Amino acid sequence: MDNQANYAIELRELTKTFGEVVANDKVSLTLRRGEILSLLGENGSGKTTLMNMLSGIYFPDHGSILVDGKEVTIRSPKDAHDLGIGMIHQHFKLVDVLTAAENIILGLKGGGRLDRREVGRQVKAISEKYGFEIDPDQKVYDMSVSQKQTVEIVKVLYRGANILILDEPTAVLTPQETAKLFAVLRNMRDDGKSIIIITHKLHEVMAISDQVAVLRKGQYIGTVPTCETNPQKLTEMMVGHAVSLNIDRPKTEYQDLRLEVKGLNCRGAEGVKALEDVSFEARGGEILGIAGIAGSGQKELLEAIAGLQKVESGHIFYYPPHPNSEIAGLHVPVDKAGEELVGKTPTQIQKIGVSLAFVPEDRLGMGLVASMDMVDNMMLKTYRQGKGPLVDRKPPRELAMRLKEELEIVAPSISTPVRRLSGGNVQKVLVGREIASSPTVLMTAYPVRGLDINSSYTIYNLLNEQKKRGVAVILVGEDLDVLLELCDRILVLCGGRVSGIVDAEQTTKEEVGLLMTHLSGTGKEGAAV
Amino acid sequence: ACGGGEEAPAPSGSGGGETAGVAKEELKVGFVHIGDESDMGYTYNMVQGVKEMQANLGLSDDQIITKYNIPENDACADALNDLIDRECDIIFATSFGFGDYVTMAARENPDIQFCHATGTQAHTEDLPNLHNCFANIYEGRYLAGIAAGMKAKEIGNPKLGYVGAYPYAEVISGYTAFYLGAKSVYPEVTMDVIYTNTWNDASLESQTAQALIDRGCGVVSQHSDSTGPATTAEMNGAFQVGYNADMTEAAPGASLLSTRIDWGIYFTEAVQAVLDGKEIPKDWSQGYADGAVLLTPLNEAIAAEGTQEAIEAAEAGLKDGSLQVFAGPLHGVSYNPDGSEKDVLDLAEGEAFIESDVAGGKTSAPYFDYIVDGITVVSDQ
Amino acid sequence: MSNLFSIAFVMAAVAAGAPLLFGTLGEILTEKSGNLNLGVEGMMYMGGVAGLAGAYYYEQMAGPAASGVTAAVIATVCAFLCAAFGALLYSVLTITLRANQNVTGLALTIFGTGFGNLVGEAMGNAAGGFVAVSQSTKSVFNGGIPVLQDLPVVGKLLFSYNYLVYLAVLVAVVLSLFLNQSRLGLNLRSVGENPGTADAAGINVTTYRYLATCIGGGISGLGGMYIVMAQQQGVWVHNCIAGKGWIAVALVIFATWSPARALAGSLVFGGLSVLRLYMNWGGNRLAPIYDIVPYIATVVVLIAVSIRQRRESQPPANLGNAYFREER
Amino acid sequence: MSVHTEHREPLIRLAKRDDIPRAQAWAIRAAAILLALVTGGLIIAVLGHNPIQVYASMVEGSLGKSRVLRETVKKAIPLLGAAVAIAPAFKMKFWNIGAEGQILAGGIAASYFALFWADSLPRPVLLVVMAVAGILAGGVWGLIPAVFKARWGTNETLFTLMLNYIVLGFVKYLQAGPWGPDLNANGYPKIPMFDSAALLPKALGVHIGWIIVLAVTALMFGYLKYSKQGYEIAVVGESVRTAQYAGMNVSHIIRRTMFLSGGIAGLVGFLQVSGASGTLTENTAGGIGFTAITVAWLAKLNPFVMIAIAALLAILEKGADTIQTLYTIPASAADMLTGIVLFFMLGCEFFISYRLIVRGKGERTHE
Ligand SMILES: Nc1ncnc2c1ncn2[C@@H]1O[C@H](COP(=O)(O)OP(=O)(O)OP(=O)(O)O)[C@@H](O)[C@H]1O
Ligand SMILES: Nc1ncnc2c1ncn2[C@@H]1O[C@H](COP(=O)(O)OP(=O)(O)OP(=O)(O)O)[C@@H](O)[C@H]1O
Ligand SMILES: [Mg+2]
Ligand SMILES: [Mg+2]
Repeated sequence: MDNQANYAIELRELTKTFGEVVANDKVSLTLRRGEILSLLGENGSGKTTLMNMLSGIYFPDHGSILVDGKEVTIRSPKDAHDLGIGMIHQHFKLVDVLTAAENIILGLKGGGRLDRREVGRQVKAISEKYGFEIDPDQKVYDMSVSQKQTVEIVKVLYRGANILILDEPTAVLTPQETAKLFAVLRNMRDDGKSIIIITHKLHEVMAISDQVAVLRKGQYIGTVPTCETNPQKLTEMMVGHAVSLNIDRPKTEYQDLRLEVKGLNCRGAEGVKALEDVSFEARGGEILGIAGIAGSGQKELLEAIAGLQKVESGHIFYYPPHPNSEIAGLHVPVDKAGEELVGKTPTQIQKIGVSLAFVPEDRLGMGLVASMDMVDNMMLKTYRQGKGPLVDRKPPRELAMRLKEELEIVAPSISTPVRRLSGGNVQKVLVGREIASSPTVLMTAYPVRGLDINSSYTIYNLLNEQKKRGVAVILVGEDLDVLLELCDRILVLCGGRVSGIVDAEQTTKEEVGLLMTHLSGTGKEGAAV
Repeated sequence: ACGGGEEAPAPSGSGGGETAGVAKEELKVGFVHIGDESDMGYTYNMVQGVKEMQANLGLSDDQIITKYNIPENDACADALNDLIDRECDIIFATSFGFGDYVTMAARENPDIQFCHATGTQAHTEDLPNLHNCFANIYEGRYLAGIAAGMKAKEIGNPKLGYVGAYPYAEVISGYTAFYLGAKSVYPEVTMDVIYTNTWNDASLESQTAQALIDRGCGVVSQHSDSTGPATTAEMNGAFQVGYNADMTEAAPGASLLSTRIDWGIYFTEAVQAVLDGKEIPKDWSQGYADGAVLLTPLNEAIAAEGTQEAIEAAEAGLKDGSLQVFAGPLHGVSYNPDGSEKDVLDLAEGEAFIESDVAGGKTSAPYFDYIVDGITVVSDQ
Repeated sequence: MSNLFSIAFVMAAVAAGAPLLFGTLGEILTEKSGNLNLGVEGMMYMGGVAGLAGAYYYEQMAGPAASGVTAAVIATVCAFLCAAFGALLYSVLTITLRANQNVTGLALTIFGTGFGNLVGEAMGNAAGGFVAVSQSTKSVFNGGIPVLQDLPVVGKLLFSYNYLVYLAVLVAVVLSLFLNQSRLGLNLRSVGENPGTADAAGINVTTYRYLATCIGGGISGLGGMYIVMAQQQGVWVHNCIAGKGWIAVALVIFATWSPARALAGSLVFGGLSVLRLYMNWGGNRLAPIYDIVPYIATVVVLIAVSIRQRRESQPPANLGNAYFREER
Repeated sequence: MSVHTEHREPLIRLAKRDDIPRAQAWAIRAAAILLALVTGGLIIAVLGHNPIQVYASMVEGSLGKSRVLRETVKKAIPLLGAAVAIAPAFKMKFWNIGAEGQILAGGIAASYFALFWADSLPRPVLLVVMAVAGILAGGVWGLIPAVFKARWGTNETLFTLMLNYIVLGFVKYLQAGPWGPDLNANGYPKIPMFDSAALLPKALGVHIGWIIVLAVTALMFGYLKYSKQGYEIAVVGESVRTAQYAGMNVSHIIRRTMFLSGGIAGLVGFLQVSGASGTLTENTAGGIGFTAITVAWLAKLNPFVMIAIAALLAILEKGADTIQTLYTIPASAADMLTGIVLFFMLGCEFFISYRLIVRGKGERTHE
């Protein structure tokens, strides 16, 4: 009993099912006061579900929850607030058209009239205590990602939460912002608060937490003190068997010029300059990494090559692979001396052999149609093939079956809507489809974002295979360690300009990190930070 | 069932008129109404006539089959077919816009009598079982106009207002008669007319009456279906002359009297003819002298002094034929729908325009469509 | 003459705009909660017929002792409750049972129109023809504030309306303050903008939506009662709402979801609807064209808003979407 | 051992259920319709009639005889046609609630040729010209909001709603002026009946619109399910960004689909004026465009299912007409009954998608 009371939270055999999915299967877990606990697990292992039961979003099918040693029932987020539990969700829960202050006091009691000035004062007070910067009167739609997250945290603190849950808070932050966030979290822990943090980045787990709890396929595997473990061990706990954490970098002798970008200029959605005088080359048989802090023009660059982004000026030349090579021959013949891509439609570009497996923040938002099954998703780019007004579903069906088998895609059948697949499997469907189109240039952005370690490796291997076949792979990534291990060369973007192109084997993380924030040569400060 | 262009032509002269008649117990009478009684206007008045006919002939309730709220489109054809299916011997359709469908049904069902109120097609189609009917309501309006004129004179405001439904002969004939009645007792009167472009929209009629009163009219009348103008007049301390129903209950402080058609007379006559196997007149029209047009009791509490006497004097003239409503000197212009001049009316003293002269071979429906001097159609200024 | 006449025009515009204002304010409240209730027309029918029924049956029961003021109060309450009941049906279907909002709203319009006409006609049949309310009840709806309305110029312009007009203005002011200056209003807005967020912040999304929709529906229903009791003076006319509910929906957009702008907008729309009676442009034949001006104006506003993309004048972000906490 | 806290668990909870057997789903829907009829029956009883008798008369009056059956079919034609018209737009998540106006626009264009070209064109040509004009006009009326939606994201629900009233006003204008009094000898504000050459021929006693609409229904089914354009519509409906990524010209697809949607509605307008009423009136659409939305939605955008639902609503409407005459129940009862049936059918979908868990009866089995 005495022992129990030490726990801020104790979960006993919590079970939650969605339809036929058992998201949590008799999970038991404890969190001590003044402790930071990392919750680790593959995609779909039930982390978010478990936390949502704590914060009142879901109601458990079975099991009980104890807060400060007392058994409680959490039927709604309000119940959770009253128990001092605050959660910062994977997807921000903020109202765009309201100000920071309004968001913070949302749903709270306290006088019928809305005293905006008084609220602003209190918000300032909390911010100062923990070292946040926040403007209470700023509208959320004007905020950057990290500002929004700050509002979320202040919101939870304002409500007097003693137990804080953060669901993948770092997924969208730059390393610098992450460091700042961790400092704040440590502050709060020292203030006696208990914190649960979910992240897929093992180095972050090692850096921030006191304990690590691991879930696998909805089941609780165990909790270990962070100081007694390492990434390799944690991965094994998550996956259930030993995995190698070394990324291959196969050598290919075959490196011919495939893509030449010259003096590219673009404007982004809001009319601000997104790319400025970008020039580089991409070669067949290599992986060209693109590094940069979020929003430095990565998205625009890939979309410009794919024909989805309007180009202001500059050129993109495409050189087809040698006719004898493995990957040649399937595509529309083009000018050997260099074919201009600027001005071509996405379909034309795709027919040439340039493929974009774009995996933006929202996996299902762009590359796949969530409600359609694998078959219909397979033909997303090829449905126009064949004469006549009707679609031919036979080839995509065959492809879907082949991919399901080859990539070990876990799905009830190829006619299950992809929405129902787990994140990793969704990713395999997407990348698999792109590879199946036998591209000569394969571009992917954040292909492992939100993916667990095992799925991530599957994807890395797929990319390497393409490289070996002579495909020019362009990879936008955020994890520098991965980029350094996987890529042949790394192009660093800073504020829409190329701040450097480095050999991945020769360079260091520090050098790339510096290039991300400073333009080389000029010594000029980058746009961000 | 209405596009019967290719149907066989009706057998003409098959004696649609003279037959053996129908046994009273087996008789069925059908009605197609554009609205329902709640309008307190046109359909209400029609239903009063139906009840009267039913009482006169001693018919039971299930011998009368009624379709309410039928719009002027193919729904009318369906309604007619339904009545035909239910073996009605005679069917009355009460709105002008039903005309085409009634004609078609009459052509396809030569054994059934069709009576179309306010219509004109009996005249042109010449089917033995298609009949038109309308009473000389303008006579009633003339008399009602006298009450309005007397009141206008008493309050010293010569401006009258009129809520008209559509710029269409039945309406124009009516308001001209009303105006002339008022003018006969108060020569200075002028009248503003605003059209609503609908038969029945209580809110719009109120708003229109309000606009007329705001224009300075002291007494308003209407060719529209609701009590809206009456209650609006009352709210504004103005006066009103109604149509179709006694509106003093709705606006005791404003409604002077109403004029209405006693449809019971025609309904009884036509149904009786079916019972007897007699012919129904192709065009039926009766007037004040026949009792087919009535005035509701004068609201003595607010009517100007001498109103009753003035009306009675005119009544006598109508009955003995010495008084013609559209009598000279009278000058007016009729217009084509596009606004161009169609015809000019210029009656000298002693001349008269005879409206709805069935005996003279004309239709029962009114066709006087001149805008006479003294009347301003506001929206056409 | 021309001065008097323009005062008269403004008064007519106010009288024509008041029912629209009720319809619109109710719908604004509803939409702020994220519920797009296209059943305004239906609820106005329900409110209209219930108001009449309330007043009429009260008079029948009270006999000659019936008081006009009591009848008006009963009419108002009945209209509000009946229309709120319509909104309740909508709420059960869309909030609890998660039916599509557009479709449910249309079904409510079909139902409410049928309900209004059916009850209206059945009442008439039962009363042997038609129902009319007493003189004293009608006089309440003729209105005017004693003494004040006799002041020169302003008396007519400001104080000569019936109580419903002032009630509508009051509702607009209260609604505006509620949405912008109170915590409950802030909560309600967040429910319409982002119910997931509101829920996570401890706001009971379901309760807010039910209340806003039902109260909103009740307010819209008062517009129907205005038409029946004030414009038609207590007479039921078949199909009497005749599309005014849809104009109210248009007005919501025209006012870009602001009660204050709805106040002005209802005057504009009301004015447009009677304009041709006061000014003669183009003759009688163009009358139907005048009647569509409000819709054209609304389309123009809609387009302008979408081009300008001002965040504050957009529809509530989650308008039209059901919310289920466990959905994803 | 875990301690259960059943006493504090919410009374009823929900859980999504994915694949309910088809038979069970249809049983739920049938039960809903039955419940709706029971509710309607209560109202009929309140009005002082025997519900069973009244329902029997409704069936009798809508299906009992070949004439009434034909009229029922006549009512179902535009309902089905408009629902089919709405389907591609809704599939694209373009909430076209403007079928009402698109029907009228089509009706106006067809009427123009019927009124002014009947003498100068041979009948088959005239009818084809009328049909094409109706399709084009309806299509253009549907295209307008699509252009703005595609360019600026203008809210289409509201836009299409407003366009309904604009075109309705225009019909009233034609009726009150250029096509009404100007064409009528007596100046009555009603558009004259068409020349018989402009009337659709009949098949089995109903204008051949039923054949046309059934053909369109079948084509639409194939179009949505098997055609490339149908696939594009589905992708755009799901995610505009995905469609762009797949190289689709989203603006073009939105415009094309809305032209199609409006065009079919315009065709319905042509069928209404040329087949059903023989003229254009302000009731030519008469709420059909709105009711069709509920038809389309309840059919889950499956054109074949729409046939059944359109038929059901037509039976209700026609049947109500019968009971009005037989029992003097006002015809507006039909609207109310339709509303009730729609409410129940809308509500029952919930019980098909979700399962209720009553307190204390938590699920013990996870298959
Ligand atoms: N609302 C829901 N409806 C249906 N299934 C759900 C729902 N929420 C979660 N699931 C399913 O439950 C399982 C666990 O999901 P959960 O989001 O908890 O995983 P996670 O560990 O947070 O994964 P990730 O690392 O991708 O965030 C998954 O299979 C998921 O598809
Ligand atoms: N006052 C109003 N009356 C009627 N409809 C409205 C009103 N205001 C907004 N609507 C719109 O009705 C639409 C309901 O459907 P939905 O929510 O899918 O539309 P949407 O979000 O605009 O769709 P899309 O993403 O295709 O633009 C909403 O867009 C909503 O904005
Ligand atoms: Mg998660
Ligand atoms: Mg995740």
